[in-house]
Amino acid sequence: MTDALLGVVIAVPVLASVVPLIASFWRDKIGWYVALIALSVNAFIVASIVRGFLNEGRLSHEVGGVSVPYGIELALDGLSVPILVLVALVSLGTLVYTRNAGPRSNSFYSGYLLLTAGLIGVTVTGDVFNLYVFIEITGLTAYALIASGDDGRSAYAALKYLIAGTVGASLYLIGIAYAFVATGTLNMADLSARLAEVGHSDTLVLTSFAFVVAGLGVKVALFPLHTWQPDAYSSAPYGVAAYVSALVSTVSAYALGRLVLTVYTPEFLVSNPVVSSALVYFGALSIVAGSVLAVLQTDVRRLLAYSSVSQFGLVVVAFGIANPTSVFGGVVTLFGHAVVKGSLFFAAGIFAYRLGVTRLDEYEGLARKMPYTGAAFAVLALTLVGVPPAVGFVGKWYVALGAVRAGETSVAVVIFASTLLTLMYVARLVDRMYYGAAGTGTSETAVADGGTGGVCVTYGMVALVVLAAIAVVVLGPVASAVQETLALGEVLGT
Amino acid sequence: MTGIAESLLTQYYHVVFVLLLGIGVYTMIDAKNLVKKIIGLNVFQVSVFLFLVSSGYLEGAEPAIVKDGGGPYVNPLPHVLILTAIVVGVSLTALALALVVRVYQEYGTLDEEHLQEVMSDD
Amino acid sequence: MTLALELALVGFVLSTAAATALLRDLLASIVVFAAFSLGVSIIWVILQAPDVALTEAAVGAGVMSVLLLVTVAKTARSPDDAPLVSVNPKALAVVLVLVLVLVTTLPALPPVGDATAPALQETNEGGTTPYGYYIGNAYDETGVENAVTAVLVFYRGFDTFGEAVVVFSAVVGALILFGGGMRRETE
Amino acid sequence: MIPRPYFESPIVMTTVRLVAPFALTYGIFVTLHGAGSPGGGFQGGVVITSVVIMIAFAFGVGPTLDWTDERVVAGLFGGGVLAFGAVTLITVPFGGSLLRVDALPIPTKYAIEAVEVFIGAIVAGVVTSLFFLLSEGGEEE
Repeated sequence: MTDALLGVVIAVPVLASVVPLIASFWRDKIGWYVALIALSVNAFIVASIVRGFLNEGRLSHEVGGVSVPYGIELALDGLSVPILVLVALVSLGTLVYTRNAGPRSNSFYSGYLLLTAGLIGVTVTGDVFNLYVFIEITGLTAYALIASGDDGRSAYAALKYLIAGTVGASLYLIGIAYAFVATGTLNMADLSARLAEVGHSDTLVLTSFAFVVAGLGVKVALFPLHTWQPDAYSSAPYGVAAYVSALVSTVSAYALGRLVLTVYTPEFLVSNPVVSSALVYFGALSIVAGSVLAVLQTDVRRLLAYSSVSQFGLVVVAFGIANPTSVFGGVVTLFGHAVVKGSLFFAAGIFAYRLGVTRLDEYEGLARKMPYTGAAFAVLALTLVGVPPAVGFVGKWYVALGAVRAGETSVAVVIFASTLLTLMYVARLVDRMYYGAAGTGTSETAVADGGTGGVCVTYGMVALVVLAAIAVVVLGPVASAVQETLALGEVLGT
Repeated sequence: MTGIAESLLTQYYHVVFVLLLGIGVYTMIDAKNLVKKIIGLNVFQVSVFLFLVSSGYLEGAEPAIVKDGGGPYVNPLPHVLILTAIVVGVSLTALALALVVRVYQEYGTLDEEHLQEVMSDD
Repeated sequence: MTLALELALVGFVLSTAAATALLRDLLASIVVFAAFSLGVSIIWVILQAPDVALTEAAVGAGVMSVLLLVTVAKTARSPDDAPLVSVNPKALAVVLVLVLVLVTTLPALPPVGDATAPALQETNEGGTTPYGYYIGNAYDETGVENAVTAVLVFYRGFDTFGEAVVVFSAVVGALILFGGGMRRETE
Repeated sequence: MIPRPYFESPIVMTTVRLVAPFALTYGIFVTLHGAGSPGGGFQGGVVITSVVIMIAFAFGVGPTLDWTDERVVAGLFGGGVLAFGAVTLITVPFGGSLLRVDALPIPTKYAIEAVEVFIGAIVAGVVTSLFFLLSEGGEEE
C-alpha cells in the first residue's frame, strides 16, 4: 500500500486547491489555513513514504493497475527521496513566512498548492511524458505566482519566464519525441533498456539527449539559458521568490539528473566521451559565469539569482561525471542550495519589509540593526561559499571527490576557483553588514519597490530564518551519514 | 548529401516540422509585439505536435477505433500525447494573454522596446 | 489521398505560418493564425488522427482565436503603416542554424508511415510494445472501441489527470493576476 | 481604453438564439461519445463553451456576464477537479492503485465515460471563466 501513497501525495494538494477558490464566494483569506492543513497532511504522508523506502528500498506504483510499460509508473529511489523530503519541508516553511508577508488571497494559495503538487509530480514520476505534464503544471503555476506582485514589472518578468519556460518544455518534448521515434516507449526504465538496444551512438539517441538537456537547461536556468531568471526572482514577492528559487529550478535539475543518469545512463556517457565532457563543460561554464555575474550585481535579489546559476552548474557537473560519489554531492548541493537560497530570500524580505533596503550598498551596518536576522543571513551566505562543516561544503566536497576519482582534476580546479569568486561577493556583503557604517535608516525606495508597504515582520519569520541557518550547519554532518542509505550506486546501475 | 535529398522527398512531414519550428522560433525572436511572440510560440509548439503525430502514422492504416477483424491501425499513443499537449498549450497561451493584459494595463504598450524604455524610467 | 492535394495543404500551412510572422497588423496575424490551425487540423485528418483534428479545430482554431481576439480588443493593434514587417537578418541567421542542425538528423528518422519504424512494431526485445498492447487489448479490457479514449482515460489516465490540473491552473493563474476570487466585487 | 467593439445586430441575435440549443446539444453529444468515436471531454467542453461565447458576441460581454452565475461556472470546474480527484483516490481501497477504474463496481466503460464528463465540466467551466476574465479582468481597478 505504501507505493500508492506516491500518487496520493500528488492528489491531496490538487483536491485541496479547489477549496479556497470555491470558498471565496463566502470567505476571504482562508486559503492559508487550507494550505497549512493540506501540506501538513502531505508531510505525514511523505514521512510514511520515506519509512517505506527505508524498509523496502525502491518504491514503484503502477497507476491504474496497468503494468509497466503500458501505463504510468510512479517511482521513488535514492535520487528522489531527498527531493521529496525537501519539497515537503520547504512548502510548509514558506507558509510560515507568507502568513504575514503575503500574498494572502485565496486564489494565491490555490496556486501555491497546485505548484506543490506539480513539484511532487516531477519528483515521483517514472514516465518521460508524464514528467512533461508535471513540468508544465509547475511552470504554469510558477509564472502565475511570480506575477502575483502588485506592479506590472512582475507580470512582464512572468511573461518572459513563461515564454522561455515553454520553449524549454517544448525542446524537452522534442527530445522525448526523438526517443519515442527510436523506441516506441515512454516508461523511463523501459526506455533506458530500449535506448541501449538501439545503440548509444545512434543519431536519434544523441539528438534526443541534446534536446532533453537543452530544454531542461532552460528550466534550470543554466548559463547561457538563464536570462529569464534574475528578473523573475527580483520582481516576485519575497515569499514567492523564496519558494520558486528553492524548488522550481531544483526539481528541474533533479529531472535533468533523472533523465541523464537513469534513462540515458552513465554507460551512455562513457560510450560518448564527447557528449559527457560537453555536459561537464556546460555545467562548469555555468559555475564560473554565474559567479562572475553575481559579483557584478548591486541588487541583492539579483545577486542571489546569479548565484543560483552558479550552484546549478555545480549540480550539472556532478551529474555529468556520473559516479555515485559525484551524484551524491550533486544531490546534497541541490538540497543544501534550496534551503540556503530560500532562507536568504526570506531574510532579504525581512530586511526589505523592516528597513526598506534592497541594494548591496544599503546593507551597510545592517547586522547591528537586526542582529538575529543579520547573523542568520551571514551564516547562510557563508554556507553558499562552502565553509565547513555546513551543507554547502559537504556538497562541493563530494562533487570534487567524484571528479578526482573520475580523473577530471580540471573540474576540481574550477570548483575551487568558483569558491573564491563566491567568497568575493559573499565577503563583500557580510563585510558591509558587520563593519560598514550604519545606514541612514529607511530608504525611500522602500515603497516604490512594491510589496514592502504594510508588512509587519513577525517573530515567526525571523525564527524561521534563524532555524534554517542552524539547520544548514547541522545538515552538513548529517548529509554524510545518509550516503549509504540512498544507495545511489544502485540507482546508477553500477 | 544524397541521404538528405532523399529524405526530403520521402519524409516531407519531417521537413514541414523543421520549417514550422524555424518559423515559430523566428517569430518569437523577431516580433516586438508580445501577442505576436505568443502566436510564434504556438506555431513552434504545433511543429512539435506534427513531429510526434507523424511518428505514429502508418501508411494505409485506419484510426484506432478497434473492432474485430479490423486493422491495421495507426499508433494511438502519440495522438493521446498530443491531445494532452494541445490542451497544455492553450492553457499556457491563456495565462500568457492574461499577463499581456496585465502588462498593458500597467504600461499602456505591448511593444517590447517601448516597454523596456518605460521600465527603465521607473 | 493524392500527393498533390497533400502538398497543396502543406504549402497552405507553411505559408499561413510565415504570414503570421510577417504581417504587421495584429488582427490580420490572428485571423491567419486561425486559418493555419484549420489547415493543421486537416493534416491531422490525413495522418489518421481524428481526435487530434477535432481538438485542434475546437481548441487551436476556436478557443485560441477567441482568446487572442479578446486580448487584442482589450489592448491595442499595432500601427499599420506598412502591411509587412521587414525580415530580421539576425533572427533569420539563428533560425537557419537551428534548421540546418535539425535537417542533418532527418536521414536517421524512419520515413513517415513506414511499417518498419520502431514506434509501429507490435513486439520488440522487451515483449509486447505499448502500441501492440493497446491495439490488442484496449477493447477487451475497457469496453471502449476508440483506443485513443481508452489510452487517454485508462492506460495513461494519470497524464489526463495532470492535464485537467493544467487547465485548472490556468484559471487559478488568471484569478491570481486579476485579483480576488471568483466573486466579482463590483456588485 | 478603446471602446468595446459591440454592435447590436438583430440578425446575429436571432441566429445565435436558433443555433445555441443545437450547439449545446452537440457539445454534450461529443462529451459522451468519446468511447466509440473521436471526441471526448476536452472537445465537448470547448463546444459547450462556444455557446456562451456566441451569446457574448451577440448580446455583449457585459450582459452575458451578468446573466451568468459565477457560482455555476466555478462549480463546474471546481466540481470537475474534485470529482476527478475523488475517482483517482477512491480506487485505492477498491483495487490497491490510483485511478484503477476497472476495479470499481461499475462497468469500466461507464467509469471512463464519467471521467470524460468530469473533464468536459472542467474545460467548459475554465474556458468560460478565462473568456470572461480576459475580457473584463481588472477593468474595475
